[in-house]
Amino acid sequence: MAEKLFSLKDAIGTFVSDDDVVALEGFTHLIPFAAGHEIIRQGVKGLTLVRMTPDIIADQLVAAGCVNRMVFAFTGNSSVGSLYAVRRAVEAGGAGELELEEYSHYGLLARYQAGAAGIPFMPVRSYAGSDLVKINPQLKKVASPFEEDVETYVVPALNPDVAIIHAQRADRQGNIQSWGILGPQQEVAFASKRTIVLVEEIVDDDVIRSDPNRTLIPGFVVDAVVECRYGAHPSFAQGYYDRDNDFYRSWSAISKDPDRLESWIQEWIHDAGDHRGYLSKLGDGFFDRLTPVPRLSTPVNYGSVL
Amino acid sequence: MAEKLFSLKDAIGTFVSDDDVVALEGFTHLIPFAAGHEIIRQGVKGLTLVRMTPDIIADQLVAAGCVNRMVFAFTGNSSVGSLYAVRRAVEAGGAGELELEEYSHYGLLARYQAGAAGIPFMPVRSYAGSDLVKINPQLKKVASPFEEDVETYVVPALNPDVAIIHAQRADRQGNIQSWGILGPQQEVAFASKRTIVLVEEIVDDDVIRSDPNRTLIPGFVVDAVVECRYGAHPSFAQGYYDRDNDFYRSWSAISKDPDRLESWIQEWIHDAGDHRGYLSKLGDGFFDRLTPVPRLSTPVNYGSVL
Amino acid sequence: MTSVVETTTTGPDPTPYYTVSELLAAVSCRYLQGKRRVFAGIGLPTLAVALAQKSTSPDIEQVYESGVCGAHPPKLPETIADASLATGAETILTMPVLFGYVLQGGWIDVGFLGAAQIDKFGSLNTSVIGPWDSPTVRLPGSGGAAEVMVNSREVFVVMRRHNKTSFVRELDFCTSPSPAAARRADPKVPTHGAGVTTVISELGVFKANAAGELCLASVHEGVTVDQVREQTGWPIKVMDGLTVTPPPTGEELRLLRDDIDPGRVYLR
Amino acid sequence: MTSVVETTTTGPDPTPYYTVSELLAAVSCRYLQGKRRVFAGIGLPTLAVALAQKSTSPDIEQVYESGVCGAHPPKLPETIADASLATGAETILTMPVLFGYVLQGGWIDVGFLGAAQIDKFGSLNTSVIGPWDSPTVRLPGSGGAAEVMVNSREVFVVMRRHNKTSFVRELDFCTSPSPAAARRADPKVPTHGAGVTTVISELGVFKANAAGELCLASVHEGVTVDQVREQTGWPIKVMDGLTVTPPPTGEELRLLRDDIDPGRVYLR
Repeated sequence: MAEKLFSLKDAIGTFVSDDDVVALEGFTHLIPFAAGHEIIRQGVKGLTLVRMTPDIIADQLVAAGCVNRMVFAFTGNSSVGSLYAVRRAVEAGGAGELELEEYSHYGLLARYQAGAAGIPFMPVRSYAGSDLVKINPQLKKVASPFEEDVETYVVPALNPDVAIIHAQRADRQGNIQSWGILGPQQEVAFASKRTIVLVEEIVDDDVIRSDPNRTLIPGFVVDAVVECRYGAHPSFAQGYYDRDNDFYRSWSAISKDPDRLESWIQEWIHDAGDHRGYLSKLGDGFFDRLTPVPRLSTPVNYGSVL
Repeated sequence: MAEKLFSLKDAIGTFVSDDDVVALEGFTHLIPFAAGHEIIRQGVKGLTLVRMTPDIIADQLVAAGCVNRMVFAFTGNSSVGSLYAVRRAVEAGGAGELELEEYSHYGLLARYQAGAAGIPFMPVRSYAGSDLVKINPQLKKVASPFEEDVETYVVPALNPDVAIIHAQRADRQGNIQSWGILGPQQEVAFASKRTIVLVEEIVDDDVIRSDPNRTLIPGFVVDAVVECRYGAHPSFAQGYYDRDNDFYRSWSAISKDPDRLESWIQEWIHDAGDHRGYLSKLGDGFFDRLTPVPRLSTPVNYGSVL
Repeated sequence: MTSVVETTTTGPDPTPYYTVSELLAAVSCRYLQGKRRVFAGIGLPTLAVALAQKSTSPDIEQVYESGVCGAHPPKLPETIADASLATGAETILTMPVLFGYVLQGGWIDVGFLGAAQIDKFGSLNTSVIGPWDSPTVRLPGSGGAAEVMVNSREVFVVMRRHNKTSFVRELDFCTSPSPAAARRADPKVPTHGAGVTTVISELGVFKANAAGELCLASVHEGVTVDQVREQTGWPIKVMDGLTVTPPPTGEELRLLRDDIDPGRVYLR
Repeated sequence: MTSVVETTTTGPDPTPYYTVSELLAAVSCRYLQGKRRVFAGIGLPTLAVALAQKSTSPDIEQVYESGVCGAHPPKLPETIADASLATGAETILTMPVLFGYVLQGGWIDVGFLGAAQIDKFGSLNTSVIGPWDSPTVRLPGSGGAAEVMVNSREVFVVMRRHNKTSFVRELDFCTSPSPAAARRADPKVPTHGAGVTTVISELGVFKANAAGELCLASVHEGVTVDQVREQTGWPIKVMDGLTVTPPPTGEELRLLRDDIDPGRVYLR
C-alpha cells in the first residue's frame, strides 16, 4: 500500500501545482486554513479556487496572488464583515485580476455530486428566471423525457484537480472520520482527481474500525493524510476546539488595508515558517478558551455472532 | 406536535390502503418483516410493492395475494434459494397475476434519489445496450447539453405512497437512528408521501441527541414510529440480533409447495395474531444463538464552549 | 433610520422603548404562527424563531443550511454552522440531503431571507450593485437563497433598511427570482412555492396579493403610508384594511432581552 | 460436471484432489494479481479475494455492494450484507455513495459477476430464460450487475456450469451488456470500462481479444479444446499460446480449506 502520511509541506508540494483547479472545502466547520497558508508559503500561482463559501481563507489566497479564478456560491466573512482583497480584485476600479464563476449553494454542490458520480450533469430545481444563467454558461436546461413541456436546469460535473479538506481523525490508511457539520467534503473528495486531508489526529486502526459508519471518505480516495492539530484555526473542529470568532471579527480591519493585509500574510504565514510556527505565535494556552465542554456520543453496538 | 407512536396494527391500518404503492426497504439488514406480516394480516390488496431486493418478505406478500405489481432490481432468496410464490406468479403457465417493473440496483435507487430530491429524473451510467430498456419504458435517454453527441440514460423520480422501514432506535419525535449497513432507507423515506418506521427500541431524547450524525431520518419525515423488538426477524438488526440464516435456508422447501406455504402463512402470520404471538411461537431463548458479541463504537465528542 | 424608535404609551400594555431589531424580530415572530418548519440564517430569523418557540408556537422548528435540524444549542449560535448547533442536536444531515431532500423535497414551510435589493414581486439581489462583471459593490452572492426561494412553501424577507436603493423598481441583478419572474423567463420549468409572501421592513409589512405583488399591509407605529411610498422604488399598492403594526409587547421584549439574547448578539 | 476432478500427479508439486469450487477460486485468485479494488458478491469471489489477500496480493481490497469497504469480518460472511461484515469494517458507505461515487465514480478495478448466460462478447443474462413477459424460468435480475459491468475497469465472470445453454450464441435477455453491445445500441452513450476480460469456467479460461471477443486462453487439466468447443454455443477462437491451467497448488488448497473456509460454506 502506498504510504499516505505526509508532512503538510510535502502534501502541498507533491499534489498541488500552478494552474490547478483546487477545491478547499469545509462549511464554516473544518475549513483547511493550515493548507491554505502552506499554499501561500509555497507561492503556488494561477489557481482556480473552488469553494462553496469563499471566506477569509479565500481573501488570504487572493491577497497572496495565488488565485486567478474563483468558483463559488457565497463569498463573505459570514455576517461579521467583508473580504476586501476579494472585493478589490473584483470591483470596478480594482485590478480586476480575479475571474468569477458564480453559483448558488446547491448548484455548486450538485456539480460536485455529478463529478463524484461520473454522470455528465445533475438536475436542480433552481435558476429559472435568475440572472445567474446570463453570466454563467454552465447553467443549462434540458427537457424532461417523462413529461410534456417540462424542462429542468442542470449543472455539469465538476472534477477538480485537487480537493483539500480537514477532518477530525483518520487512520494510517487514510480512512477519514468526521462528525458535527459535514459540509461537501465527501462529495468533493470523490469528485477530485487527488485528495489531501488534514486531520486533528491519526488514531489507531481500532478506533476507526469501531465505528465504520463514521468514515466519510474511504482510504482509497485519499492521496495524502496530514496530521495537523489545530489546522482549521480560526475555523473549528467539533469536539477539539471552537471557532475563534474574535479573529473573524478582526478580519475586516486587516483586510480593508492592503498594507496591513500584506504585513499580516508576511508575519503569520511566511515568517511563521510552518503551522507549528503559526501555533507558537498564537501562544501557549491560546486554545484554552476555545476548548469545548465534552459531550460524548452514546456508543452503539456493531457486534455480530462469532 | 402530532403523536408519532403507533402500535403496528394502527400504523399499518392508518397509513396503508388497498392499491397503494408501498416501498418496503432494507438491504439484507433491517428488512421490515413484522410490517409485511401485519399487511398480510390486515388483508391489504392490490399493492404495488417497490423493493430493490424482493426476497422472502415479497414471496410472503405475493403468496398472500396482497401484491399486483412488483418494482424491483433483484428478486431471490440471496444465494440459498428461489422465491417460488413469486416465480409461480410470473413464469409461463403460472397464474400470471404479478406484473413486473424491472431495474438494476442503481436504477431503482436513483429513482428514489430523484423522488427525494424533487427533480424530474436522475442520470445514470447504465442501460446502454441492455434489454431492460425494451421492457421498461421508464428508462429513457437525454442528450447532454454540455458536450456534443453525448447522451445519458435517466430514470424518473419515484414517490411511493408509503415507505416502511426498520431501524435500531428512535426517539418519540421519530428521529430515526441506524448503523451498520444502511440500504436505501433514507432515500425512500424522503421520497415517500408517508413513512412508517419500526424500531427495536424507543430511547430517551438524550440518547439520540448525543449523536446527531447518526440520525438518518429526521422526525418531520416520519408519520408513525412503532416499537417492535425483533421486528426484522429473520433479517437482522446490527448489535441487536444476527440474521437467522437457518430460516432463509429453510424457505425454499416451504415456498415450493403452495399448500405448505399457505399453511405457513396461516400459522405464523394469521394464527399468531400479532408480532408478539410470532415471537411466542419462536419460543423463549430463541434469540440466544443470534445475540451478537458486543463491539461498541468509540465515543466522539460533540461538545462546544459554553 | 435611527436604531431606537420612541413610541407613546397606548392602551393597557405600556409599550416600552424598543429597537428596530426587537421590532423586526417580534413582528416576524407573529407571522410564524401556524408554521412548522422554518429555514433561516442566523440573526433576526434566529430571534424570531426562538421567540415563536417560547410564545405562540412551541413546536416550530428551525432547519439550518448546515444540515442541523432540531437544534438545542447550549448558547445562542453566532453562525449557521456553530459548534453549539451540533451539540445536542436531534439531527445533522449531510449537505446533499439537506439541499436535495429537505429543501428541494419541499419540507420547508417558511424560508427566511434578506437581500440588498427586492422588487415588487419579491425577486432578490444578493450578488452585485452595478454590472455583474464590473460591480460597484460585490455582494456575497446567492448562497442558498436561490434554493430557499424556489423550494420553500413561502418566503419571508426581512429588510432592515427600507429605501429606494433597497426596494427597487428593477434589480441590478436578479439572484433569486420570484416564481412570477421564473415562469416568465422559463415557462416550462415548474415553480413550486409561493415565493415571497411577506416582507418585514423597518417601516412596515408588505404582503403579496393574489398576483404575487407585494402590497403595503401594515405600517409601523409613527410611520405614514406616504413615508413608505417615498422610500419605495415602485408605485406601491396599499392593501384594504391597512393596519398599524402592533408594537412589541412587554412580554415579547422581555423574552427577547432576558431569555433569548441577553448578550445582545443580534439585538443590535 | 462432477463436483470432484481427479487429476494425475505431475511434476514436483504433488497435485491433490480438488473440487471445482477450489479450482475456480484458485484460478480466479491468480488473475487478481496486481489488482487493487475488487467489487464482488459472496461465494467464489469471496474465496478468490481472501486467497489473494493471504498469498500474492496482501493489499487487495474487496468492496461490497452493501457499502462495506475494508471489511475485517470476525467470521466468513454468508451474505454481501452480513452483520459480520459491519463488525470492525473500516468504512460503511451509504448506498448512493457506494453506487454513485464508488462504482460510477470509477474506483473499482475488477468487478466479479456470475450469470445464467454469457455471449461471446461478455454480455450477461441474469433476468429470464425464455421471453421476458412469459419466462420459462424467472431469474433474480440485474441487482447491481448492470452497474458493475458498466463501471468497473474490467470484469471477471465465474461460470460454474459450462455448456451450450450457458455459453450461448444469443442471450434470451441481455441484462448487462458488454461495452461493444452498448456502443452498438446507443453510440452516443459513453462506455467506460473494458467489460468482461476474463471468464473462468469449469472447463477453462477465456480472455477477451483486442476486439473484445472471448477466446479460449487456457483449458483445465484433463479438458480438451474440442470439449470446450462442444460445450460452447458460439464457434470459439483459441488464443495463440493456449495453456493448460496450472492446477491449484497445495498451498492454495491449504489456505482455502484450513484458513479461509474451514466450514466449507462456499467450498461446495
